[in-house]
Amino acid sequence: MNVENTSKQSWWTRIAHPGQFVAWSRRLLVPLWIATAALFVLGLWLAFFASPEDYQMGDTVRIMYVHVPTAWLSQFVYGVMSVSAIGTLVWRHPMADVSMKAAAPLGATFTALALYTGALWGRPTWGTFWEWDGRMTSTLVLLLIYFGIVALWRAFDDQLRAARIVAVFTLVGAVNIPIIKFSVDWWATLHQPASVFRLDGPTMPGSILTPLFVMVFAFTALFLTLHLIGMHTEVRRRRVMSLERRLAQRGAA
Amino acid sequence: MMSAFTAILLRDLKLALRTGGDWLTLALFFVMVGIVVPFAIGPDRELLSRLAPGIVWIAAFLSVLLGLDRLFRADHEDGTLLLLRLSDLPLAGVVLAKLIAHWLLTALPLLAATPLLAVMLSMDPPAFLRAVVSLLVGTPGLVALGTVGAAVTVTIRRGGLIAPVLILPLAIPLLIFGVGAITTGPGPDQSGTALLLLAAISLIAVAVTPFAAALAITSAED
Amino acid sequence: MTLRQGFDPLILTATGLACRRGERVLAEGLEFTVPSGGILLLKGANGAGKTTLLMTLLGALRPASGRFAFEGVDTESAFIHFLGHRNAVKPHLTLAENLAFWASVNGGGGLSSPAALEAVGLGPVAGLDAGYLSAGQTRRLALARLLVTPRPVWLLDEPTAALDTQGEAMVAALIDAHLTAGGLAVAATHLPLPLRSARVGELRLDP
Amino acid sequence: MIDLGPHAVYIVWAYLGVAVAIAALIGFKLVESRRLSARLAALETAGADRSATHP
Repeated sequence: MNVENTSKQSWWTRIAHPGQFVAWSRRLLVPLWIATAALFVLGLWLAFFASPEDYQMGDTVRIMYVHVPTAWLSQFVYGVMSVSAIGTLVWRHPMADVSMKAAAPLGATFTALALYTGALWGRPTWGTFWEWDGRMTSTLVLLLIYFGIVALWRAFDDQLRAARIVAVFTLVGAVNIPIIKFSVDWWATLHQPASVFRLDGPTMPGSILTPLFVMVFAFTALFLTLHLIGMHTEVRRRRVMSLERRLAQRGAA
Repeated sequence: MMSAFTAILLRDLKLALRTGGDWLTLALFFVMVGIVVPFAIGPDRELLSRLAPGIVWIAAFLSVLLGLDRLFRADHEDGTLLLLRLSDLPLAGVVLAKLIAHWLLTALPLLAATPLLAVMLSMDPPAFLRAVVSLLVGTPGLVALGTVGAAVTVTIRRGGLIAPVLILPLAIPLLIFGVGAITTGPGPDQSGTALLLLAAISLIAVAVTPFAAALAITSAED
Repeated sequence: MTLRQGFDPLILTATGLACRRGERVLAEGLEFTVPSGGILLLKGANGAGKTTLLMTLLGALRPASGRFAFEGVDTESAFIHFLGHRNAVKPHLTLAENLAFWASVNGGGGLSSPAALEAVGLGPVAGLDAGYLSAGQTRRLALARLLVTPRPVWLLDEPTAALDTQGEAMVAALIDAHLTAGGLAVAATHLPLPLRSARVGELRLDP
Repeated sequence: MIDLGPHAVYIVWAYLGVAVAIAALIGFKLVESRRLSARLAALETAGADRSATHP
């Protein structure tokens, strides 16, 4: 048995050391905020004034401009969490823990919004707020997984230990998500007549695609900004906890 | 190594049979869930036999979730789990042995109790057979996912509450194909396909679980 | 009650070792060597990190910094016995069954389970459920586990906890026999152990 | 404002809901960040003069 200390002197780890990470990534915040705001202004202008109504979906196509980005984020955030989970498990990187923890509530929010906008879009097009269709159902299951992860984080007192365990669960979830998606699709087609309107029918014209992409970028920028703030907050929270613990020890001595 | 594996398996069985009751309670719970449903939806035989596959699986689902907490907690609390890490058997092997023991102790009693439910829910004999096969194929996957949940929450004092919440969404594919393997709808018979898919998912879960759970247990102490 | 098997010479060295438990670093800058036939006694107040150091040595925790190594032993297979606060005794199994379980998990090769029970003074109650034992007797049963499988390294956390004077003498005799056979041990203790072995080191941990 | 057609109410509600949720999210994140920064600053000054007592 030979245990080497993991050296903390490499430039990469130094850059990503929690305190230093906050110091250098702070400078990114203002540009990120500006980019987010600009993209949202542009996206909303395109969505409401520059885009025509779709010949098939009518004005409800405008709901797509918030539905698609949130639906995209619901999966993108899980991807971010999974990559961070690998970072936690393989490299034991402290910032990966922080990134994982900061992403979970954001992912849950965006997934909930995707369901909400999906329901509001479904009402005029399908005539119902909720349809047990493959897409919506698997998004719902994803939301439940997000809730589970948030609950798991909150159940641990020691956040360092929690990180690796949550990482294991996040990856188990990541393996499961395609299976869930597939099974729910199978289930939905089995139980449903095929007459339901499907989005993937007509190809979308460029006049819809442009605002859609701008909105996707806007929401992604928003996520990145909030994620960075969340990571900073989490680093500070850990620092506060270790300082308080030290104070308590000094007080006890 | 093999002897360590069987020793853990046999010890878990011996402990469960000797302390008695737990596995019987689970079977009882399984039957009770099935019996309660008719009270909730009315004694309509037609409706009941149509809902029976779903009821059987939900009952199995809940029973397995209920028994999860026993899987690692006792061994963690008395230090056995830590010592098992110092043996030549890899921790994944320990988990697999405990998984098999747990399946024998939770799923087999359920299978034995299925005829009772079949009668009460007025399932016809072919449906009953399909239900038994479906449970036989699907419960290993269910127990495997539960093992991950139990491993992830083993150091949390309130873990018994949180493990089912974590595992439920992940187990939805098992539920879908488990019920699908029993139901023969009005359309073309899909139950064969469903059974194959159920077996595939169950197999994946059993194969991946020991490693994931072992990783969670090692991390829990660190 | 002697362990006849001899162990190959081995040595435990630690340089600049720091231990942590979760977010807390508990002991820093530890330097020690323990050779075959030697025992290192860990002293220090509650919360000084004695248990954490033992957990680090057995590989359950990663050191915060520094390194340690067991040299001269095949590290591929299990070679460490750990006696922790928790005794890992199942109350619903008999004493003999408890021991037999550990013998088949760990590979046996040492004393037979009746002989091991005899060695810790529990021979007459071998067929009883372990749940009937007192705290001290349970501790003895946990010690018997170390005897059914010979392993060169013993990591002991308060081995005399819950034991009376006679029990302490027994623990000391077992450790002495282990050291004579060429094993090594690291033990966290509050009380002095009546050891006869000459190679006793002491490490004081401060919180 | 352009004409939103017969389903205006759903469109408005969708955008309104998303806007409210995101505003709440941003607000919560900012407040949390402020609060922890302040707490950290307080602790660091308290730690610096070593006269701090257990909070």
